[in-house]
Amino acid sequence: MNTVPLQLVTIISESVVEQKLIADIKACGAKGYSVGHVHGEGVTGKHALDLNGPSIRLETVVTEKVAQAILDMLSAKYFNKYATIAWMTPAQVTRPDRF
Amino acid sequence: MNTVPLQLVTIISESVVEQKLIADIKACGAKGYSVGHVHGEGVTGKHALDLNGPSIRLETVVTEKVAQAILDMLSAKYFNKYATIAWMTPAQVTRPDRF
Amino acid sequence: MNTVPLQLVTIISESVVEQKLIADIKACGAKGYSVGHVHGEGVTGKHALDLNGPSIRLETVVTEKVAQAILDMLSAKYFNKYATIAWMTPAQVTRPDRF
Amino acid sequence: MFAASIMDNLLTAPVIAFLVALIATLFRFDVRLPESLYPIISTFLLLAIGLKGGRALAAASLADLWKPLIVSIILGIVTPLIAFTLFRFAGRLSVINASALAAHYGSVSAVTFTVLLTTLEAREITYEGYMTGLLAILEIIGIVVALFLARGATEGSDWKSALSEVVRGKSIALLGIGIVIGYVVGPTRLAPTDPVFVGLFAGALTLFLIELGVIAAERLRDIKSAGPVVVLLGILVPLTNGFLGALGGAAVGLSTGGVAVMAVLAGSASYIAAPAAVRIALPQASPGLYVTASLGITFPFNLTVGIPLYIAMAQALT
Amino acid sequence: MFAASIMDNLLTAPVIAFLVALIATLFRFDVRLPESLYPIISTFLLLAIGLKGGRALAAASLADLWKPLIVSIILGIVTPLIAFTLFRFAGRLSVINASALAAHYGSVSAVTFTVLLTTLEAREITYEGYMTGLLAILEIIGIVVALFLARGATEGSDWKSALSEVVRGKSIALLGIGIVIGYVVGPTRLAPTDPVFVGLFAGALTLFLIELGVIAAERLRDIKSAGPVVVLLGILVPLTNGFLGALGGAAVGLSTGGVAVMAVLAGSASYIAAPAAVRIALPQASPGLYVTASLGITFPFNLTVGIPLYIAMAQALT
Amino acid sequence: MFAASIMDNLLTAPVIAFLVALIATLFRFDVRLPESLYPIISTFLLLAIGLKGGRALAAASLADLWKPLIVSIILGIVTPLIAFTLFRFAGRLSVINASALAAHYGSVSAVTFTVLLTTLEAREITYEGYMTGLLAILEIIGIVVALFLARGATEGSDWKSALSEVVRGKSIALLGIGIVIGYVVGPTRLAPTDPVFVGLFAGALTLFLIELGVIAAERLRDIKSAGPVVVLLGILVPLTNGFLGALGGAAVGLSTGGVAVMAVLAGSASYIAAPAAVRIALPQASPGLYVTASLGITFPFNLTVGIPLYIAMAQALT
Ligand SMILES: Nc1ncnc2c1ncn2[C@@H]1O[C@H](COP(=O)(O)O)[C@@H](O)[C@H]1O
Ligand SMILES: Nc1ncnc2c1ncn2[C@@H]1O[C@H](COP(=O)(O)O)[C@@H](O)[C@H]1O
Ligand SMILES: Nc1ncnc2c1ncn2[C@@H]1O[C@H](COP(=O)(O)O)[C@@H](O)[C@H]1O
Ligand code: NA
Ligand code: NA
Ligand code: NA
Repeated sequence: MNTVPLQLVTIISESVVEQKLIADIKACGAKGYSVGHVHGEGVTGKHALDLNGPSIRLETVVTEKVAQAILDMLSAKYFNKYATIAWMTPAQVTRPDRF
Repeated sequence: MNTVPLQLVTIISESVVEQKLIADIKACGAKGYSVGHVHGEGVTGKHALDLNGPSIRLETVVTEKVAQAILDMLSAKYFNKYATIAWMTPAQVTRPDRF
Repeated sequence: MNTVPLQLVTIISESVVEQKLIADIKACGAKGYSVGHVHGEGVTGKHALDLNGPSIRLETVVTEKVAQAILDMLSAKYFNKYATIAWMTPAQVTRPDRF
Repeated sequence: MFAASIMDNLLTAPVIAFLVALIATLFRFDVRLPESLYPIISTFLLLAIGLKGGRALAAASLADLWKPLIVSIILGIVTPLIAFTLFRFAGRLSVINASALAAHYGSVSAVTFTVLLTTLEAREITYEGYMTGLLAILEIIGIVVALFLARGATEGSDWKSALSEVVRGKSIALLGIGIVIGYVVGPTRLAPTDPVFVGLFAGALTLFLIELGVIAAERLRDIKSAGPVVVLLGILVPLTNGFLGALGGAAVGLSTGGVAVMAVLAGSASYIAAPAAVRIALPQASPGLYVTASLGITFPFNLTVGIPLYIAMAQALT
Repeated sequence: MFAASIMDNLLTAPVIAFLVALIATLFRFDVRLPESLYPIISTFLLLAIGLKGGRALAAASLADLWKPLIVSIILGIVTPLIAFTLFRFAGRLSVINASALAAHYGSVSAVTFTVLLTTLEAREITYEGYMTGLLAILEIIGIVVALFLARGATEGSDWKSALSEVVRGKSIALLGIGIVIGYVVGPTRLAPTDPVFVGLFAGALTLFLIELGVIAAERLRDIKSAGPVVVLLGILVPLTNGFLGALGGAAVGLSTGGVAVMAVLAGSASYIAAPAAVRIALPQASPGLYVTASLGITFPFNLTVGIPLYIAMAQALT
Repeated sequence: MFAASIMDNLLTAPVIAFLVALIATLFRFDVRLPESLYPIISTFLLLAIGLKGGRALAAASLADLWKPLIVSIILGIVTPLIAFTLFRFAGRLSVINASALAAHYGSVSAVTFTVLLTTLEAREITYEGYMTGLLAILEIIGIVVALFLARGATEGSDWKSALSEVVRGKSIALLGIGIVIGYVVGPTRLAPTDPVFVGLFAGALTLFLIELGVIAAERLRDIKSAGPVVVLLGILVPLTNGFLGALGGAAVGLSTGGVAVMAVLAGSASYIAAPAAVRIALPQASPGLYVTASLGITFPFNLTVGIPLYIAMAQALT
């Protein structure tokens, strides 16, 4: 089966921004996403007190261009305000039209 | 420590197929897997009503050949029937005999 | 936005070692981590009975050097004692000073 | 007086919880329950219903039981056939989709069932306790018959394994072990667990209906695409099946409450066991169709208008 | 006698649970509750408080209600202003941070509120049942006023959307549907759900306070960096607001219990709804400051010294 | 009469739930509880047991307490030694594995303990309330002694840190704060939390045993590889320890119920605290061995045959 290279963008952020973040990555061009829950530690410390539980881990498989747009959007709107971290991993998929 | 290149295959699917999917990836040659839970959105819409909660996120580190077999199997048995998405990422491991 | 190549190390282990493992990866130089929960199967079998639930899935984005240190540490202290598995994936990040 | 009966039923905590959550969701308020609560509550409800049924079966004699049992089995065969026929020919759906819907309408909604019991108890109408035991039987038969209908249209060889997966699947298995535990332990020795499995039931049901209200609100958008015939059948099929159930119950001499229960067993549509079963056995069927019909149309209809109607039928027939 | 009253309040299960968990955590014992329990319990508490309030409002007449309601609204405007002024000028914080703190002190701590009710009931001091209904109103107004204060210092256009996000957010929405369901269903028909929403309340609160004790212990480290003025204001602000609340309650002729409740409504600081709201609307504000002040200082102060003090105020004023 | 006593014990809800879930799992029915429920229920059980014990200790006088306390401490030292000796020399296991098993048999199964109490209450045999307080003490001592046995065979320097990790670990810490909270708050002020920590106990235990039944079924496969000697010792060790416990209890003049409790404290094997402790402190030991022995063999043995036997011993000795 032929696969096509795309980018997997993984974002860890505060659960309080979940809805806002989903809207923002869609605006960047993401056609789908998956959200799980994690707890962790980074430079801003441990645990965030929130009704929805600790932190969200959102991942979205997108084209290189959309991935760049998401990283730019995160820099502008999230990195300096919310305990947020993101990384990008190369990913191969079949059915590239889906992403 | 020497590492060996393998493939990490990540599959998001409906929780109702968990047992079936595990059997199927084992049949393709996977020697291990991990399953977590996520919710998300894709072309088939949001949220699936199910007793086991929203969706499963299965990941398995396998050889290139097994990875291809899993993608083929997903194309044949899952992609057109269940809300399923999958991607493949290069992964380095120590102890290659385990995978 | 310029991105810098780093390594994403993912570790699956028994939830009973969570605190110990976090201390150990920090000692190797990790500046942050995220922990989620999974269940799975590998060569040591299925499911571990534990008050904290099945298994932990820890991921940490680190430099190549720290990644190697973590893999070495896992080999020395975890692989032969706990149901543990780990892999390393290339990851691109912005803000490399954070990792 | 029927209007009063509707109000009476409408104003119970679970029904209002469902409606308020549905409306709040439409106005974009976030009233969704924590993700981990949904499987916990549904597990709890299935076990509690099973225990209640098993305990009641332990108390019933076979002499009381055999006639209602046969009626249940007949209903379990007839109601999915009626649903299939109406959805296939009046609704012009494919065999697969009609079978999927048949599985839902042949099976039972444990929540609708429980709301009925709450209403009966509030209005002090007695019913045969062993009826809960029949729930599990009907729940399974209806699904099996429907899957059988679809057999021709699916890859034949998988049919048996799909069936066994369904029967061993979580919802039927939990209901099943609840019945067995309740039956073996019996009412007296179960008493220490009553604060959990009896005491918490109404509250847990109310929480569950908040979540169902949220899901139903999200499904409302799908109604348009489902089309007016599906909406109409989503009301017609439960009414027809409910009426048959009431007739069957009356025929074997059940009490007024018992007849109403039989009507709800026949007239309600499953949205826990059946969707999971259909997803496994008939993956080509469209969830947008069957979840919308069963949870988005039939469930609110039964909750608000159906239950008082089935009680009225029961009162007319006994 | 006041010392006895402090002991009396201190020795309730929730307060001791909070302190024991806090101390155990400082000594590095792992008493954190399972991760999935925190959202479940907070959801439960919000719904249960809402149901209690809605049910009480259903029983109250508008003639009883309108005066306390007006006092609540005035307190909802005045208390965040006082908090803002003190933190901005005595505490020398930025507009953003002072507004963030104002949102917390203008809003209400549902847990402090509930511990007070438990204490009042233990000491057989009656209070007006509809006070729980006022909780939700104050919870919202205080936050809105505080966000309004910060309006100038934030990107203006986002203000309205932030506000609507806050009001639709989980904690206010759950409280809100609880009130509506409780009001519509009414006390009698809610009875079957009492074993859950009434019976489990004190136990769930105790579990919740174990978790809050753990979080408070983790926050203690931040107190040093917050500085002594914030610690001082974390005690002074609730005392001032609580006193105003007591005065307001006495002015409209509430009972002793009712005056104490009004004092706690005004004097307590939110740490469920407000942090979420502030995080969304004022992301530049420092959580290390506002969570520490509200959960690390004011909450334990109110729990141990504040509540008996507010009761003493109420007794002096009525 | 002994057969009747076995039946009596067997037919309680928790025991039947265990057996039914075990059998259902063997027949591949999916009756596993939702993943998030297991940590919630075990947390709840530990806290509830702790509260019960602390409350009982608050009511007991030191004069009553000191003798049973000394017996508990002696049993906490002797029972792991016996287990170690038998598994090491009769079972021919390595020092590490024998120590791991000693930690399990030296510690206590809170669930077996609770099922005994349920049975005693059902048969109206009274026991000393403060015995629950001894549970926590025995739970800890047994593990410490066993880890000490393995000290030579492990990397020495880690021993102390492993020990402190174990004592601060979730299960002992939760039990501990439960005891402290229960002791400080006392029976009267704990009353509002009774619907949760007392009322829900039997039901929660039943749910927990469904999950344990599933796990035990999965472990049954390991029994073959564990070998017949381990199976035999999995029955012999609890009998020996249980008999010693009964003797000890009788020696200090406990009531019939109290002697039976002491027998179960000594004779039961831990499968919550001990596996976690052993996993940390003795990672080289084989879980396939100790979880299988303690949960797969000893637990069902105690649940079905052991408990009636210990009661019979107690009746013979008092
Ligand atoms: N581009 C994507 N990236 C990450 N997850 C996705 C993506 N698209 C879909 N998913 C996940 O896969 C599930 C099924 O997708 P779909 O079949 O497109 O409805 C969704 O509910 C998401 O959890
Ligand atoms: N190939 C694999 N891919 C992904 N996860 C794995 C794999 N093998 C093992 N695991 C995970 O690691 C845990 C321990 O594995 P093991 O030590 O092989 O028993 C399992 O329970 C799985 O959750
Ligand atoms: N290096 C890292 N690797 C993986 N996750 C991280 C890392 N650093 C931070 N995180 C996650 O991102 C969250 C916020 O990080 P921070 O903004 O640095 O406090 C933390 O709570 C972690 O869950
Ligand atoms: Na039906
Ligand atoms: Na306030
Ligand atoms: Na023991």
